[in-house]
Amino acid sequence: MSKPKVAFYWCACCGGCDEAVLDLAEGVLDVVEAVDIVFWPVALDFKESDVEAMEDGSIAVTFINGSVRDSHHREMAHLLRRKSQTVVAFGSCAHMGGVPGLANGFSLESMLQAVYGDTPPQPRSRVNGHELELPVLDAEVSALDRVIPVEYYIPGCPPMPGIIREALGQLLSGSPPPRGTVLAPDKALCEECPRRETKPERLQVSEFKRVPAVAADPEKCLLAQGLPCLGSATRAGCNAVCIEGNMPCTGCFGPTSRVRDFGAKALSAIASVADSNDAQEIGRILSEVADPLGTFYRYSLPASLMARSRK
Amino acid sequence: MPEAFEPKIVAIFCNWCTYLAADLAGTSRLKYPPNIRVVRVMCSGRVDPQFVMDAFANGADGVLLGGCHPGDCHYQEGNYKCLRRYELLRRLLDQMGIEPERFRLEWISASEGERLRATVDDMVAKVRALGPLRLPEEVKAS
Amino acid sequence: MPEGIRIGVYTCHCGTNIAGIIDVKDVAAYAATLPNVVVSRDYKYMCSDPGQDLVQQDIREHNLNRIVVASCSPHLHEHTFRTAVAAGGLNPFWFQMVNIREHASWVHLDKAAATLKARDLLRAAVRRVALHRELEKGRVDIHPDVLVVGGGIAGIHAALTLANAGKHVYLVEREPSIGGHMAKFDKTFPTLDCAACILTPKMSSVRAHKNITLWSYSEVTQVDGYVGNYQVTVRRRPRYIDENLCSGCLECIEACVYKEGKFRDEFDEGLSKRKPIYIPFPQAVPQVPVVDPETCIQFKSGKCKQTCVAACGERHAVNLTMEEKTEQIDVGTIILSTGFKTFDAHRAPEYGYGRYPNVYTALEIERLVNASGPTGGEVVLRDGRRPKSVGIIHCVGSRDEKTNRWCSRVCCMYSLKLAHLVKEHTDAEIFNFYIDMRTPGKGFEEFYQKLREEGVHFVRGRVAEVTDWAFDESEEGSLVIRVEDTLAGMVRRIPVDMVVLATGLEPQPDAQEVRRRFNLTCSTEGFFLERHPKLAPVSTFTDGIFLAGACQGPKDIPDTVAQAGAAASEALALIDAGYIETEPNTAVVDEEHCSGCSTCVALCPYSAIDFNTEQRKASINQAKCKGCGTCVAACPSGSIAQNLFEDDEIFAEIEGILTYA
Amino acid sequence: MTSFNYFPGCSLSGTGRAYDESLRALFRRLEIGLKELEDWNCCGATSYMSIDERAAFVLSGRNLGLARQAGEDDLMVPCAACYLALRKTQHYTGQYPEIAGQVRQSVEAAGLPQGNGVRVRHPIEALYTEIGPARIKKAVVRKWEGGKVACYYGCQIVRPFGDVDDPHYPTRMDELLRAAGIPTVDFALKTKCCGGSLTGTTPEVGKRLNYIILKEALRKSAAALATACPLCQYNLDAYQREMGGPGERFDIPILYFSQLLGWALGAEPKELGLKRQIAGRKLVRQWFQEQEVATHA
Repeated sequence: MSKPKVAFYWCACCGGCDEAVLDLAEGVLDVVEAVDIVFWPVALDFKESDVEAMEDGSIAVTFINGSVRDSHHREMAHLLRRKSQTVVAFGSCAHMGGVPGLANGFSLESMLQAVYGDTPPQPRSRVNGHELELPVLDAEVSALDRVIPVEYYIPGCPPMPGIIREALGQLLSGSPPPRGTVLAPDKALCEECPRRETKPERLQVSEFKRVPAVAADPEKCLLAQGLPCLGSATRAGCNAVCIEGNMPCTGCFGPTSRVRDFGAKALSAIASVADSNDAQEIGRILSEVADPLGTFYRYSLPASLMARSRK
Repeated sequence: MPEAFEPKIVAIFCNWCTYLAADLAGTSRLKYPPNIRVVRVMCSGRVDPQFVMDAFANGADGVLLGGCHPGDCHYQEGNYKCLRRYELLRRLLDQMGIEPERFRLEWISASEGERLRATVDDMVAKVRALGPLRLPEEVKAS
Repeated sequence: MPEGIRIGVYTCHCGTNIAGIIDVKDVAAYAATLPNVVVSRDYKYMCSDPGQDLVQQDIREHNLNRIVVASCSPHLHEHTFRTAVAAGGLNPFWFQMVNIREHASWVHLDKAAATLKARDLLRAAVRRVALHRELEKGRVDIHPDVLVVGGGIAGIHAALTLANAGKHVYLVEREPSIGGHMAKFDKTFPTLDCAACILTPKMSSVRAHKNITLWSYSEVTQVDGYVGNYQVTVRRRPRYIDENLCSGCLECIEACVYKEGKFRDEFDEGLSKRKPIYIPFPQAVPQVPVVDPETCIQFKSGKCKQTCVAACGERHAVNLTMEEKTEQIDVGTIILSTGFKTFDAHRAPEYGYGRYPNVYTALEIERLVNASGPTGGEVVLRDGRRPKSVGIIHCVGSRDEKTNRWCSRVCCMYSLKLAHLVKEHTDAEIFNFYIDMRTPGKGFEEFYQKLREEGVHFVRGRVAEVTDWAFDESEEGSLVIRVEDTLAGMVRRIPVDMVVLATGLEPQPDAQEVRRRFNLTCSTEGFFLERHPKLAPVSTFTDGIFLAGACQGPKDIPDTVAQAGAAASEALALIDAGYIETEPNTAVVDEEHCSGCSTCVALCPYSAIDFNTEQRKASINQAKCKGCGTCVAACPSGSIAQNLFEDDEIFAEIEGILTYA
Repeated sequence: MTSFNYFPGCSLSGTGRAYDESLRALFRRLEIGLKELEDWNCCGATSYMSIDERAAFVLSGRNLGLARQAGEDDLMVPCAACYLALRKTQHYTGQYPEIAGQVRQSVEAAGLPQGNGVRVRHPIEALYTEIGPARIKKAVVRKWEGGKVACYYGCQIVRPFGDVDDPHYPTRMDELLRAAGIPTVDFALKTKCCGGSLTGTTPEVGKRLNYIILKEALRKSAAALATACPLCQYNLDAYQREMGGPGERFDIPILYFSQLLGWALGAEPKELGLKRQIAGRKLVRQWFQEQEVATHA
């Protein structure tokens, strides 16, 4: 019996998700043992034409990381979709748009202007006698499932080895989870937070602080210390690695299945604990929560209800 | 535009104050523009920012939240919880390019039918002047 | 979307109330096209029996399992329709109401736009109702004891009604005696019954009733709990006379080192003086004096001979070291009868009250004409002269853009009564200055007629000013009333000896604080707001709290008594049922998914959220939860849901509104 | 409050100069600056308001725009007619979009901002609410030994657009003067008509109205009247010799409240424009003598 065919692909990404696969360390050998990797640009020298040559639906599972930013990402997403039985959005960018998705806070024009000034990239150019064509940028960044249907999601920026291992196990088992499942526990991070015992029962914050401005107590609940930790709104499964590093959770695992818009819900959670009933005082306390869009939608703006700014 | 733009405003009113103010405006036969659609919640403290996002995402041109005056909440202090979320949410919406006129929180008590009328009048006029809140078509379609 | 949803939609005409603006046929036809809708009808009056029967019949014939009614405000008929749906065999909460009357047909003129709005609202309800779950009402037992706040005629009547029905009543009165404003009156209109003769026996009954605990000189400071189970804190100010020991002989007052009254007598509106130890009026209940620490020498300097203590002798009822007490009581229902305050005539400076000594308020005249008043019933000016002419100015602090806009309802009639009494006492020439004469009660118009026959003058016109400016010598020493006589069509100057200002009725100065304490709402002018002006006139928006008397709005004695009886019977209905059903819209924690983040715990104003520190899970005490939903909006992982207001139900409603047809 | 924008208006540089002089002296004493609005124009009262209301609104609108440009929220306007005209303009532009549009257009054409938010304040109201009788009382350095004063408010500052005091029976001028040690009488005619421009157009009516006021003041044993309006002051002052009946001859000082307050607070008599009085000069000389100014410890 032949091994199931598996592909990995990257769209608009930082490379960290591919690194994360390698982070399986020796475990990656088990993967190679179990499956036949037919496409993996970061590691193996297959070409797009090789994929095109495959039969439709011949790949068992394709893991796509990165958000969809340009025409080439779209083409590849559609191509891989056609060739695959199952597509998994891998990592925060594919899952929710990720950090590149923060670009949706601005118009494409203003971004190109900021980066390139008056010399934007030319779609076509001749270099050394060759005609070159650049992919065309989309007006906005998209999460993968806004471009093609996606069966599963592996969250994280990047996904943790444990999560990946668990997910592979589930996918390759005879009884895969229902379509649309995010392959991580459906509870919030507080559940597995090492500092959970230090969280006060009546959680109220009278002063929010910014991370660089304080030396956080490495034992106590960060939110109780006034750092806007989003762990209460964020899906568990990361083993609270940021908290272990004394940094607040920024929400890369996204929301639980019961929440539609991560940023809005996280905002509600943080705003609710502002300890005042006075309009001015509430304004003052919350004014220390800088850049609400960047704070609450750091990984999820393209997957949010509004998906992008009107600007 | 072929027709004059008529904004759609989603209002989320608390059961005990602002919803009743709207009832009072009705029984007093006050007149205000028909652009507003009221969703009833028991308390303005029930308003999840997701509801606001959902309304804007689905084509609302404005969202009006209504609760009891500070100190007057039927549930003691739900309106303050609403205020806390509103404070942060309006900043977020500002970053999202949504003009402040499109998202308002007003304290309107059960006896203030006239205030309700004036608020709706004012908001409809301002949002009408701003024009439609255009969002990418795929957001509407999704 | 759950499977097998079969919705019936009913659009009400409400006569022409809705159908006059909204094209109900169009709305009904539109509703029929919506997903899951099996039946859609329009009907003249959905709230009528045939309307309700229609729903029940359709449930049976079309096997419906969700009902939407588009009609009036749910505050009016949600209960009606839920009951009808239940009678049809469905869960009462498989129902959603759409308000197309108060929120649409009554507030819009554009028929097409109003119809479109009705379609949107209906679509939202159809989407929402499909998600409704089967729910059960909660049940709360009713503690049989009742608190009545305010011991005027309203509170007295309510307390007696309840006590006679065998219920235990706590009657809390702020002043040293019960009796309220009525105790100050001489006669009552239009029958001219002696106020004391009809009130005093009721006051005595209160004192004697075994089922009434009377706490005078006391105030409610805190109210916790909810219908059936209120915990009330009452502050009992020290009156420095022990009520249990005092025999009511009043010898302590006689013995006071002040031989004469020296301080403003509040009961007599300042027209007489009292001692630091006093009883407000002879028929006061309780018949126990009170010491005013503001004026008593012992309290001011500690150097009084304390003749009052000596006079009491062996009884030791006078206790100048008495301290404030706090009582905690449990009651199931509360009746508020906190009354009114009369308009402060200084706020209408054009009438010269406080500037011209012979300008009086009506309440002062009530005391003057009263046989037990400061002058023994003699109506005299401040200098002792008997007035030869008296002008009574109506609507002072009523129907006035500058002060209060409402009609105080009793002033026309009490002005007529005072006109009659003053004329009887002095034979003076009496002028009534009125804007409109309002005599819409039983025997009122006849009384007005009688006064005209008695020769009292009536001048129709709002008085511009009362002035001591004498135009010529004939006016010298008089108060001149300048008024446009709108019947004669001329401006008149009418010199009189005495001016009586018919001051209006206002909410108590602390009505806002009281309102907050009892979790009530006030109407625009500041009187307590009833639940519905017609159908629930003594109920409030807080279950188990009822209103009686002028705290709800100006009213005369018969209306007050009628309302007090109504409030008492509302309370009785609850007590005798023994329990009340509560809305099921409480919040529930999905404990399997709760991450123990504790965001919700501090947000609950009712401490209904328990946090299990062992398991780190929150849970909500269903008996304590009032269903505001604040914790639901906050729960970061979406692990709290509110029954009937679930996230998905609200999303469905919002999206239903916005989906373009 | 350390200074006010100040709009004197034309009367205060003409017949009402004593009002202007005494106000400035009074506010110097209170160490509150009065910054005269630069390039102010006619307020639009009088004939403009009667003949072409819109032109009047534009005139007032420009002044309000100047005040806004000068960067203060408040504009002090002592002349009752100016006060009324500016307030009326704000009321009408607030109420009627059409008028507002015309005023906006004209004011913008002049390169000025909108002045509708400027708070137009009468000195009596400003003194009462910003300084208050208690502080006035403390600032008194001279003891008044003149007669009792009847405070005469006139009509324009109390109604219908003003917020100086109660429209029917104002008392703030009384309270301020009493705080300064100057006794006042209860004066029933304090807001009755002074005759306004009728003294010019229909003199017999105007003078009759003046007569009634003076007569009642005397009946209340007032020795002088205190006014807050240049026209009231002028009407009551200038025609006294012509208004008495047979055998009746008035000679009552008609003062500005600011002269009385200024004097009590230590302003020099010559700063107060007292030489401009027509009636009751002897009394004025007697009352406002140079007097040793008490120094506060």
